[in-house]
Amino acid sequence: MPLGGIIFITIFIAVFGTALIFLARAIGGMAKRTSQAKMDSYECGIPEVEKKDSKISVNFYLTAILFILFDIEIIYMYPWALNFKDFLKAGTGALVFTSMVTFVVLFVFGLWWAIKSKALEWEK
Amino acid sequence: MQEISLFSQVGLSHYLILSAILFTIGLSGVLLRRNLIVVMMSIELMLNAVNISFVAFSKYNYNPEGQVIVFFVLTIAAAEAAVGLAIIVSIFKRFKEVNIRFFEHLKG
Amino acid sequence: MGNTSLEITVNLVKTVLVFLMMVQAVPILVWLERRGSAFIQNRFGPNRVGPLGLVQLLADAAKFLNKEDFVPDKGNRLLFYAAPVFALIPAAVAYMAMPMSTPLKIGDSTFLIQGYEVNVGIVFILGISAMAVYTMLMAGFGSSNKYSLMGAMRASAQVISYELALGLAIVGVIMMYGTFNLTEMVLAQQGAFHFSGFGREFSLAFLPNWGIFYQPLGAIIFFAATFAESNRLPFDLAEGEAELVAGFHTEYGGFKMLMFFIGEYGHMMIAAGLMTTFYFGGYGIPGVSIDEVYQTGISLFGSETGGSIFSSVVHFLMYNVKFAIFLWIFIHVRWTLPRFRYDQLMDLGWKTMLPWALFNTILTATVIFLASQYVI
Amino acid sequence: MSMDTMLFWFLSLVLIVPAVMVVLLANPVYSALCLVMTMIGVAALFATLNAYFLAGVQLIVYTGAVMVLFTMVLMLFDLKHELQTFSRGKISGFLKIGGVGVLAGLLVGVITLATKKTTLISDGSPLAIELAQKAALGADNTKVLAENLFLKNMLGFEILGVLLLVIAVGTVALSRSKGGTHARD
Amino acid sequence: MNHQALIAILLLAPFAGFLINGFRFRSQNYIAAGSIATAALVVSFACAVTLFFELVGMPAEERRISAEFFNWMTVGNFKVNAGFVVDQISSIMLLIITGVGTLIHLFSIGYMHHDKGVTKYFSYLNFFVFNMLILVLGDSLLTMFVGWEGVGLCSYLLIGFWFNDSAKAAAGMKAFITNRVGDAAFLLGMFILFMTFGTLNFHELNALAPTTMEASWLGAVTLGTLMLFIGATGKSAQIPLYVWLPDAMAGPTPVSALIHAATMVTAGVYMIIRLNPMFVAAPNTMMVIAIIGAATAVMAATIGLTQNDIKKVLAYSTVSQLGYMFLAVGVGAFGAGMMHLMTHAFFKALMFLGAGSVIHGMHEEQDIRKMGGLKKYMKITHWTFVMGWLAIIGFPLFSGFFSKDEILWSAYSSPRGHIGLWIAGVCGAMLTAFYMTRLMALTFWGGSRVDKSVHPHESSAIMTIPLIVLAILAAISGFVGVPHAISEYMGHIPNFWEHWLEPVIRKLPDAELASVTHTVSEEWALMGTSVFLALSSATAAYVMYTKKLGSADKFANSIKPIYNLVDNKYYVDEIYFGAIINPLISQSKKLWYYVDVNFIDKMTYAVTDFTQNAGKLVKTLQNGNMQQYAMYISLGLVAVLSFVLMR
Repeated sequence: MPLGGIIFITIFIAVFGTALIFLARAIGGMAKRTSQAKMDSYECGIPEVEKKDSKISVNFYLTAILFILFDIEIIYMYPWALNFKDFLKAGTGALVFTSMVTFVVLFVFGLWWAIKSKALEWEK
Repeated sequence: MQEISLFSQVGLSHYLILSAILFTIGLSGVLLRRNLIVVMMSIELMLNAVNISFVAFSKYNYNPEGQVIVFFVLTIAAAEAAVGLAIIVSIFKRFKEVNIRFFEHLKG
Repeated sequence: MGNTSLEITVNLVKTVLVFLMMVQAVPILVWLERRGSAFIQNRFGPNRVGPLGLVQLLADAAKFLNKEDFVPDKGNRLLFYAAPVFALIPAAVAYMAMPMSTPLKIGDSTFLIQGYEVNVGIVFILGISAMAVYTMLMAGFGSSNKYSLMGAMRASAQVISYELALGLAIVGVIMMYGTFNLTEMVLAQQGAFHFSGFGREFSLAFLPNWGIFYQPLGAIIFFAATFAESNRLPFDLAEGEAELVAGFHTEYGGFKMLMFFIGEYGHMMIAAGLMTTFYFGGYGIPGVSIDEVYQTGISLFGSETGGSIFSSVVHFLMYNVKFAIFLWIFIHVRWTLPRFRYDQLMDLGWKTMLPWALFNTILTATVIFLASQYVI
Repeated sequence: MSMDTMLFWFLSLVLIVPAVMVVLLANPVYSALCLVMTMIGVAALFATLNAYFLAGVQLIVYTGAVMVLFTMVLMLFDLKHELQTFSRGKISGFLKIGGVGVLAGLLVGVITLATKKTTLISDGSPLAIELAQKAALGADNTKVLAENLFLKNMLGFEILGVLLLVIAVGTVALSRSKGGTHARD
Repeated sequence: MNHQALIAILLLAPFAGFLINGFRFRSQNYIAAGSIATAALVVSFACAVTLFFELVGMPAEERRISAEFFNWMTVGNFKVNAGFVVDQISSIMLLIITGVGTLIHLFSIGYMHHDKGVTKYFSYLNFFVFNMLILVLGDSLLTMFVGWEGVGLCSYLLIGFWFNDSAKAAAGMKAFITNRVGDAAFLLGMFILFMTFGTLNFHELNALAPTTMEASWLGAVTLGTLMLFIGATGKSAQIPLYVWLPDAMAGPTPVSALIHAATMVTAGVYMIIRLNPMFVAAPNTMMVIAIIGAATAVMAATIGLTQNDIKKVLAYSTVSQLGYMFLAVGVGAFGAGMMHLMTHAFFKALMFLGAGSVIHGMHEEQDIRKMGGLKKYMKITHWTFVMGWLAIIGFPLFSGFFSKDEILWSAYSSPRGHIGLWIAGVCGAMLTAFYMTRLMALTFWGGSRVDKSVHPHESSAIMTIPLIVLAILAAISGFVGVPHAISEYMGHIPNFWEHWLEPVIRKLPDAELASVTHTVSEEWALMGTSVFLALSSATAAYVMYTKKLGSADKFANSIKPIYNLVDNKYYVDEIYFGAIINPLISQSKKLWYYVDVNFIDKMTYAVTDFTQNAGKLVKTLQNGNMQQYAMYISLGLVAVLSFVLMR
């Protein structure tokens, strides 16, 4: 595995990127006129009144958690998929297939439960 | 084990020492840090250190078993992180600050 | 990485060349996009600068260069600068792992027409493309603008949920080819459509042995998921909302903005490359096997190396044709389909794509299983 | 100094420095990103140990999912600079650091001592060769790994499936519970 | 009815009475309680009489009925059964106890009828009689000791009967403790005898008693008998341990009559007579007994002179009469001692009951200075009292005369006697006559000093009948054992008493008997002088206390210091308290303070404090700080690893 190559290219790109940025900084120069409005973070559209006790919109972290769990289940499928044909040839295919089917059934049940319990609900 | 000269050749013990160092860094993180999420991260770090030693053993022993166990450890770590963070979020929601002190409220 | 020092240097230079190629392709794509959208919307697009506006790209680059370097005061500077640089890395590193053409044999050393050859191809690419999420988070957090943070969150949530569907689609591909290595997949797709199952051989001469015919559903899911991965239009909700303005790169101007574009287009190119490799036979010419081309090359140029050069060039061109087709599809879709609302987008990801991908995996598994067990 | 050793030393550096930063940095977001760096380093280390598939998995799962969760949670609650990074208590602080230091020394000592004594499969032994061939057989040792995983540790694999289901249900339930973030109100 | 059944019924009747009354002790129906108790006593009196005539029917040599009910304990080869023996001595005692007991039960029905705890009183009385019977019938020292203790308990219960009055309760306590001191000595005596002879059975002991006299003071027999004698002084109120008897008057009068006149106090004398062969074998002990007996007689009599409480006077007279009995036993005249025991039982019980009826009549007034001229009001009590009076001062032909004279004579004539003893005896007799006449004069004859509110009246029939019976007994009981000197002139009435006791009493060794010869004329001379002296002091007292009341006080003032000394009972109580009791209490207080409070408590507190502090220390470990827990884990790990490395 060309680990050396990968590391080389990552370092190269990092250097290349920072060089570009400094180049742009050099040419463009630092922001000369800095007014409060300019420095402030850019906003547009109706200034929304911040809802006081806005429920910390944590659908994100729930999605992330579910993502982790399902991602691992997918990762388990990779080696299975890889050797599926070999297992079939080697004769143990049936056993492996059934075990994977149960695994997928659990996966589906987990997914169904998540969907049903409206964990993935996003406010409109 | 053939005599390993420390620098020229990378033997099993190199990897084990590396994993040991990582483990202790993780442990110190768990012990010292106040912020719970960082504690969780240090636990992840410790688990990764363990993974390294597993894989190192599996390579030098030509035994795939090591890698399978890494699979399992990985899953457990992910599960632990998921649940841990769910708890931490609920703590944060209630106390507005994620700090290990708040777990004392769970004291018996 | 090759064993002699010469090969190593050549390989390293090759990786840099591929990176530069990718970076150069982005302005072309931008031009293509602007012209394409103009053509779709029945307007001209950039045509002032140079013939057909081709020089427009350089002009843009120059403009971006001399933009002033601006950092919002409250944001933390390190993350703000790191985000654009980190945007490039995953796209480039993943792109290099894709085989673009047959290996070039000169003298005793062979050179691969791709950045480097990773034996666990797909998994590597998936892993690296998973890094893309961090650029968004870093940018969102760095610019400390509440809305850009929201934009980053939404974008990353979207990327994550579609990564699931992507992964599952790939499982089908792996099951079919029985290997992670992309080159082997491409070789497996040579020749006419044939496969053995249920005790008999099936073959159709006029169809090339491409993956699309084995995994049609998988291909569709994969293609849709890649749109979401690269935040392309139907799914580019991160910037779409009124108050989110430009999503996580709201605060960015100048060259840093350009880098984000490079990153985004890089992901698009990866998606296109993967589509061709998985489902459209990679650099293989339909109906013509690689050896035939090699032989014609030898006959044309007389020498072995000449033959291999010819075959790698021809295959490279073939690969680029497919590659361009898909890129055009990306652009075409962008300017035709309306944007999803965020909850529709997430529901699509979780409640439709994922189940269908699962179904596809199970379907292929059962078909292969039955094929090997029963004789009809 | 062959390619591998140089690589190992470079990677160990890439591993340890961010790891230390994770513990020391005040801003948890930075420490999270340093941890990502460490994870990538670990993946690279797996690659040097010929566990390519595992490297990929590490990248996808750890870096791609777990750390994203961490970062997302951190950013969501925009936990910026910490008032007090380390837990209070002078004596217990020293005690902790001392304990960890001694532990590190001991571990390293034990390892160096142990590796001298244990006899791994010596490279020359027939078993090693046979295994090596088998390992070299597949594109990489994933095939061997897969066989082992699915045939020998079938039960473990199923249990993990159940575990993941349980965790999914649990976390959803936790967040939707009365105090949870998603209360059913 | 075979003998065992008789003895069983004899014993169990009072016990049954005790149980029945005991269970219904709250009821105030004095008739029912009284009748149950008296019935029980009558039953056992009947058995006693039948047993007595059984014995009379038996040939002289084996006059002995014994019954063994169950094996009480076997310790190694030492076996003790609950065995009971009725022979010459115990039968007499049986008759006295049950006879006088029945009369006293009758009397107390009348006396106690207004008391709330009347049933309880009768159950205690029955229980007392039951214990006395065990004491008397016991065939071994151990069984006797059971009775001995039971009797002590009952005396405590009865003395302190009105326990809500702290003085009376204290008196009960005092009686019990002094008895216990005596009992301790009694136990030591039993141990010594058991050590030397290996048995405690009276029959075997008497058989094993050495015929040779034991000269040394520290011989086994002497020491054993001496210890037993000290036990006897405790129970029968002699010099060192008599202090409890005057205070025992705190109990109801019939109790004093039964316990402190007739039965319990005679237990000591009975014990010595029971073991007379053993005592004969120890001349030194007998000499001690004689001296203490004489001393007690004289000392008690002197205190009797100054007492103003009617029952106190009678109490001190009892102590002195007991002194006479011990004097008799001390000089070897066991028969005379026994005889005096019987006669004393009759006339002293009579006088106590008389006093009881006087007090009853005078509505609880006991101070004789507030009485006087009761002759007119209480005719029967007066005349029965006179009978008792004549008996006690030894008026010729009355029972007192015969028994007291026999004692005086044997004090003089017996080889172990001594002229000094006789002189002491005579002085005692004179003093007895004087204070008894004083008592008679102050209460019955002379001017009436009764204050207006009190109207003395004669007691009811149920109280006067026992008085009459006792009066008759007091008068004629003397003729049972007429001394030889007198019997010649009275138609040779045989001395039944001597004849009856003869097989059981061991004569003094012939050598000693031979050494002393006395003539009848000597006896008559001594008898004459003693009678004359007694009668003259009686008339003197009569004159002082009826005609010239003031003269007594004038005489008392003249010998002020002596009078005060005697009046305060020689300060004996104060001496005891000062010498023994108070130092004992103060020592125990000091001991308590230094050892218990400071030392032992401190130790226990130290232990509890230690555990508490240890607990606090450990508590700090559990303060909920998770990182600290993690730290402990890592430290544990370090310890394990270093251990592994070290090995």
